[in-house]
Amino acid sequence: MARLMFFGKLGDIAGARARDFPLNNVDTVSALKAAIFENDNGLGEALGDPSVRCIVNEEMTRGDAAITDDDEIAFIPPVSGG
Amino acid sequence: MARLMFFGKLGDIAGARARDFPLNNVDTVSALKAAIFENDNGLGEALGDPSVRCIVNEEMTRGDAAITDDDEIAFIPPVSGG
Amino acid sequence: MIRVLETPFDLNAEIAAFNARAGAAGAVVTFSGAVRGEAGERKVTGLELEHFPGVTERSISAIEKEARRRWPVTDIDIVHRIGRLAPGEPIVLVCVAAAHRREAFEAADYLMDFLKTEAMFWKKELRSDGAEWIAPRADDYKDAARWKEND
Amino acid sequence: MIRVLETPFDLNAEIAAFNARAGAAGAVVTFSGAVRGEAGERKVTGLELEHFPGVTERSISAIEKEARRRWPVTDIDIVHRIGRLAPGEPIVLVCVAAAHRREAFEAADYLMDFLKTEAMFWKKELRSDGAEWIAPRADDYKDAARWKEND
Repeated sequence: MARLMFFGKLGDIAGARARDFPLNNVDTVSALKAAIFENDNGLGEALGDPSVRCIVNEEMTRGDAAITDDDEIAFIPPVSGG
Repeated sequence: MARLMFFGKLGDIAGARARDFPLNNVDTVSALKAAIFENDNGLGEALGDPSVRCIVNEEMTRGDAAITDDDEIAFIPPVSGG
Repeated sequence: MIRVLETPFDLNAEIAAFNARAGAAGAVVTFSGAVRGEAGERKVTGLELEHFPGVTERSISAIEKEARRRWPVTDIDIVHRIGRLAPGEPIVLVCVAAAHRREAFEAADYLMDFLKTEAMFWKKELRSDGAEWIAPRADDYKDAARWKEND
Repeated sequence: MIRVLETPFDLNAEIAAFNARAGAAGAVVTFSGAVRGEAGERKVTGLELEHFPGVTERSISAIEKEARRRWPVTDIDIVHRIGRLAPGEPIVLVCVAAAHRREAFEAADYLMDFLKTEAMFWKKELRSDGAEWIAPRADDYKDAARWKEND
């Protein structure tokens, strides 16, 4: 099971800050987004927004990163500190 | 008697922060500087420096201001606060 | 020193401690941000700030490191709140010490621009008319873009 | 509020009082300058600051007024020492409060540039190798020139 994390408004849309998710045949971030969309259209759509970035195992990914069931995969909307 | 004031390094050169000075026929700031020069070459020279400004009765003067024996005439070198 | 705190901090005590430690450098600039009680015409009842433990601290650390590379500052303190904040409470404090004022001003200004646009925080505004996740304003991105180096 | 003081002031108490009064605006920037213990390689034993009573206060007031004309700041405090100062003592404190950080940063930066180059103070540096009246550095004039308006 991969560990999914949702920050900011994505947490509200997902209804949880974190969730375990069996990847099965899913092996990239974009495939994961598609799989999530099948379960939850609203969340899948929000994750598809180009402003949403993905952090795998605490490292910012660029483009379509490979993922496995051991990974922690965080989705982050635009940040706003200060 | 006019009241002369010397600030910053001018006070050190004049040997006093303030001094009463009879203007006699002196009626402009530049004539005053010439009169001071006659008494005290070092101070007169310092007052002649283009960076030295003159404040008459607490108002900054521009150019060659007229002065009388009732005036307070302050000579100020470049300021340096902060 | 970088701290991300879940509970209120004493702004004045933090500034005093920084001055005691770093003030002899000559120039100290501090910036503090507090929760405002209104957003436009609407009353704000509080803020909720989320962070990504570990990742957030490293994102701030990267911003601080870049500021130190750009300016010869002698000391930097960054304190940032998370959790629930009430109007009037301090959210963020940046303190910078340097030998001369220009460096201190620019580094503090830089740090704030990037704490606003790159540090990993998410901010929800709680208002009488509902809650809203806040994105940086266009001006915030413009401010951060000022520091782009020609390289 | 503008104050020119002959005796040491408590930097942290001043900042705390300003924050209490003005901090709810949202953004507060403070600048404080302290006497440094050295000038280049030479040891500094103190400073002596002269002012022109009345005229100095009005010169600062004019600078503050212009800052308020340029930026929508909600509050400004300026404290400036005169007399004899020891290394480590604060010389100047500028506090600015505004709704947004950009205004607060710029107004504080502006105030310091003109306190350095236009406010009526004269500063003598007391060093182990003698005393010297200090003029603003070329950089100080350059900093002040940044604010020239195209009008």
